[in-house]
Amino acid sequence: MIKARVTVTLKNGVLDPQGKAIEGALGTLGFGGVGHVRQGKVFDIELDGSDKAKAEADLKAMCEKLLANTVIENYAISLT
Amino acid sequence: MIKARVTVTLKNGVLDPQGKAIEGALGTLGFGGVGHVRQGKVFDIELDGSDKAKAEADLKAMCEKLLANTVIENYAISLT
Amino acid sequence: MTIPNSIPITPELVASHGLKPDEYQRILDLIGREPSYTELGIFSAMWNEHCSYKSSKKWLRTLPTKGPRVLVGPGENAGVVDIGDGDVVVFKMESHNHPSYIEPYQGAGTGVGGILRDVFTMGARPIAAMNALRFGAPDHPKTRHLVSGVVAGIGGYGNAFGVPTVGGEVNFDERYNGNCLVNAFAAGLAKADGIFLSQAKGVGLPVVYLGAKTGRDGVGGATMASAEFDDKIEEKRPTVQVGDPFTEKCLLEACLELMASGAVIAIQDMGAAGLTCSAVEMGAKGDLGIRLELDKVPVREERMSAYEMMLSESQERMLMVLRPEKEEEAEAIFRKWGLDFAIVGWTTDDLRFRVIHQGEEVANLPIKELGDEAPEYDRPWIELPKPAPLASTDVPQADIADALLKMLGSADLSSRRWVWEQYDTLIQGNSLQIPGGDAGVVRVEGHPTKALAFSADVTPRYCEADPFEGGKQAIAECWRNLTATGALPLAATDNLNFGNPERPEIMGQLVGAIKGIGEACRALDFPIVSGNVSLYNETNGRGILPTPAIGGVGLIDNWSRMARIRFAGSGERILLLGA
Amino acid sequence: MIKSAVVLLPGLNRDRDMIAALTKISGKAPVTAWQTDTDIPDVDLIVIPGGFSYGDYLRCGAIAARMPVMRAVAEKAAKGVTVMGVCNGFQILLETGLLPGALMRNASLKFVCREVKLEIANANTTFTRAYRPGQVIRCPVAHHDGNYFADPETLARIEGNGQVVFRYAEGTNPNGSLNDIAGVMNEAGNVLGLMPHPENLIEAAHGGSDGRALFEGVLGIAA
Ligand SMILES: Nc1ncnc2c1ncn2[C@@H]1O[C@H](COP(=O)(O)OP(=O)(O)O)[C@@H](O)[C@H]1O
Repeated sequence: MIKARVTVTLKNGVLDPQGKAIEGALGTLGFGGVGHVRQGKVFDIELDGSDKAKAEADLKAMCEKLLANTVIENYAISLT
Repeated sequence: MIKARVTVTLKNGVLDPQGKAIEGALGTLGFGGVGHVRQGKVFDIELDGSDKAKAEADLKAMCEKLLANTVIENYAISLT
Repeated sequence: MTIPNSIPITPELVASHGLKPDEYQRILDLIGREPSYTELGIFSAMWNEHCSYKSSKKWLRTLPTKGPRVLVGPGENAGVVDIGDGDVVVFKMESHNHPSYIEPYQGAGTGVGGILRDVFTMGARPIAAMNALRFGAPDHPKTRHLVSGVVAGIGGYGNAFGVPTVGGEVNFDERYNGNCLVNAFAAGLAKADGIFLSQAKGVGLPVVYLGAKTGRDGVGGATMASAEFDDKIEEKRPTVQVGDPFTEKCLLEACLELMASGAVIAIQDMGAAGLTCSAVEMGAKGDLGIRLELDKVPVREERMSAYEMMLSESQERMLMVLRPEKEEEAEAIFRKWGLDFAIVGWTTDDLRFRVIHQGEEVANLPIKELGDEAPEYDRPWIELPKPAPLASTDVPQADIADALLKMLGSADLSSRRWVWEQYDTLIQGNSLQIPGGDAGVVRVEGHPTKALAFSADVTPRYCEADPFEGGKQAIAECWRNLTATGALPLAATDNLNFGNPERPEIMGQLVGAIKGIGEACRALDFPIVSGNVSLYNETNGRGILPTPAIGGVGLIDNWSRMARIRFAGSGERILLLGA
Repeated sequence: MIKSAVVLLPGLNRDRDMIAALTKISGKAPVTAWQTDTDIPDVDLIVIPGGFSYGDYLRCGAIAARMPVMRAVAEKAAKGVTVMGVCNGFQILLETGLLPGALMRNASLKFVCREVKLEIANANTTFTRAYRPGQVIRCPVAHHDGNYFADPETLARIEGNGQVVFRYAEGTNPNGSLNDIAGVMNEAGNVLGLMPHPENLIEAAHGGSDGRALFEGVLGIAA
């Protein structure tokens, strides 16, 4: 079995209301010196088999088709 | 400036409706051999200063106080 | 600066701004020199179809827009209609078709956000929303993705903002395969003496920017083409606007508080081409000039150029002219709601629209002419021959029970519950009839018996067969749906979705539909008080079905006697009325 | 006569519904407390209404739970004041730690607004005393994250203690909640959270008044 982590983040310049709200909340809680916060998603995925190249290709296809909204998001794949 | 990535994932045994739905959707899309999928969050955070030890301590406090719900979530911190 | 103002103006650049050579010549004649890059952007924003209505204006003027109850007709952010007892209903419908096709969740959500802003900019608290949706064939590979994204996006925005969605439409046809339609309607309630307009009054008054920060959201294709001027833009920036309903809800509360404080002289929301259109409109309507200082605009991204700031479509922003003595009070209200507040300019007496950025005057244009001198076209149009009526032998013979089942199971007639259960239909506690009936009904808060009915209707295939009759039918259907609850129809808004008006047969559809709408409205005393036109809805040279969606509002004097779609009990007589 | 307070936070949007319900049923408008308030006036009942506080960004109710006013609510709760959170208010109380468990995304992943059936799982509480044990009432829901979850030990404990106050009945569970849980209270019995919206079913205009008895119970008005 192959374990993978897919990280999906917002592209630069895309408004991130969540990140902004968290920035504000951290400030309210007294954490100083916090600059930009951007929020993204991770997916931990288990895949049958042991062919890493195939797994990477499959994961890429999964990102393009479902996991990431490539209009506004970037994705990164890492096998663990 | 220090850049950090905080990853928040659901604890084992905690229900993950989003992960389950993605599992199902990947199957429908014809991706075979996909086992468990779990969804989590990442936060990319910029911090003023250059004291890494202090940054880590601060980030830990942010996770405990806000970024993670430690009843159901784990967190991991990495400075980049 | 990312994009310098000194970029040379080439014919290609002009074309990429959607300006035709004769339109560019008009600009040269108007200002007597070559425009700067920022000025070109400003003209493109003011003179595009969306802002200037250059293809439709001539025909829109023929619609009946007045009536004893109409307090404000087309031309403002939304129409205003008197419902008695000092109350008014404020409403409008607007399309967000293209953005919804590109990114359905955000596109549809920001469409809802835009129409809600139009309503509360006038001083009204939104009380009801509807959405009229058209998608491609159910089995088209993109349809499922678009339907689920659009519906989730509408719910995501409207539910968080806190307005009940009480009606709408969903249709499927392969003619929308490459071009879905998302038309959002919103209505709000205000006091007749509490209506706010965009006309600035008074020289030397502060122009105040409120709401969210400005980013590069939606800065059009033209900037994308210009991205090569900046080697630091490593990835092509998405032009998608992302909605933030939380900020909008705060903006609503802050605006209503500010209006109640007596601080607001004029207010305009920043919709498409935000700062440009809103500032020019406030000045031009008030016969005043505006001087904007862009260095004071709250920005979300670094190194934004004047061009980008003037064309940004970032959501959840407002421009106001405030009474100077109330400035501090106003700022406190906005800070309380966590919103940005900045004085970004002044009203002037020179009738110029001046934009200053980093010490440079990047634009200096005649403010009235920017709007008034926009091109207006009398585009050629032809009426297509009407299709011959079906012969009775053309009608396929089928078992009635089979046919009934097939119809009930068809995409166009099946239950819409899957859609409207994703919308909060009950919030505010005033929903008397939720989707599933003829019209949505919401009681008028603070009044013991009054309620308002809302319906959105059009049947595009009728409009395709005969635009004039189809336009009439859309009005008549909307009217009937309102009366079916016991409401007296008051007025309507129209959202005219068509293909490329430069093609005479499409222009013929637009003209025919407007004539039909006008005729039906006159016959029924049902004036059009606001609306929106969306043209160029086509892919690969094939236009969508002509889709003039109508949103109507009716008044129920006593809701305890309102009619519902369900039979009220067994053993009652059933009557069939009408032709 | 019982005095009540409603907590106001930016992004909440059923606050007006809640204030209207409390006012109509008790004949008296509640006082309000704002996000930054560090103290809440002396009242017998504090209500946290529904909505999307802080956009529900990060997690539902997470940011709200860390605001000063919620510290004040926790202090009052510790002193025995009755506290009720509806929908987002429930999510906030969970994030504050005043109630056990968590609310996850609906199993359908979709926002759902519809009427469900609720069973009064415990009628022996401040909140449900105006209902009959086992009574099934109508009530609307409107939420995206109402899927109640607790680990097995917690679940066994709250079930054993009678802390489950409302359950979705007759197969109407709209969100996948464990054990059909729609509302839970704390062990002391003075803090309740529930996902459905009783405030939207209290008068003829709402098409029914099944939600009214909840308010009558909690406001101490004999039904
Ligand atoms: N997008 C939508 N949003 C909300 N309600 C909708 C939507 N589409 C359809 N509905 C509702 O579903 C019901 C049936 O719609 P429709 O078949 O268009 O009704 P009719 O033809 O009677 O006007 C109506 O009550 C309508 O308001």
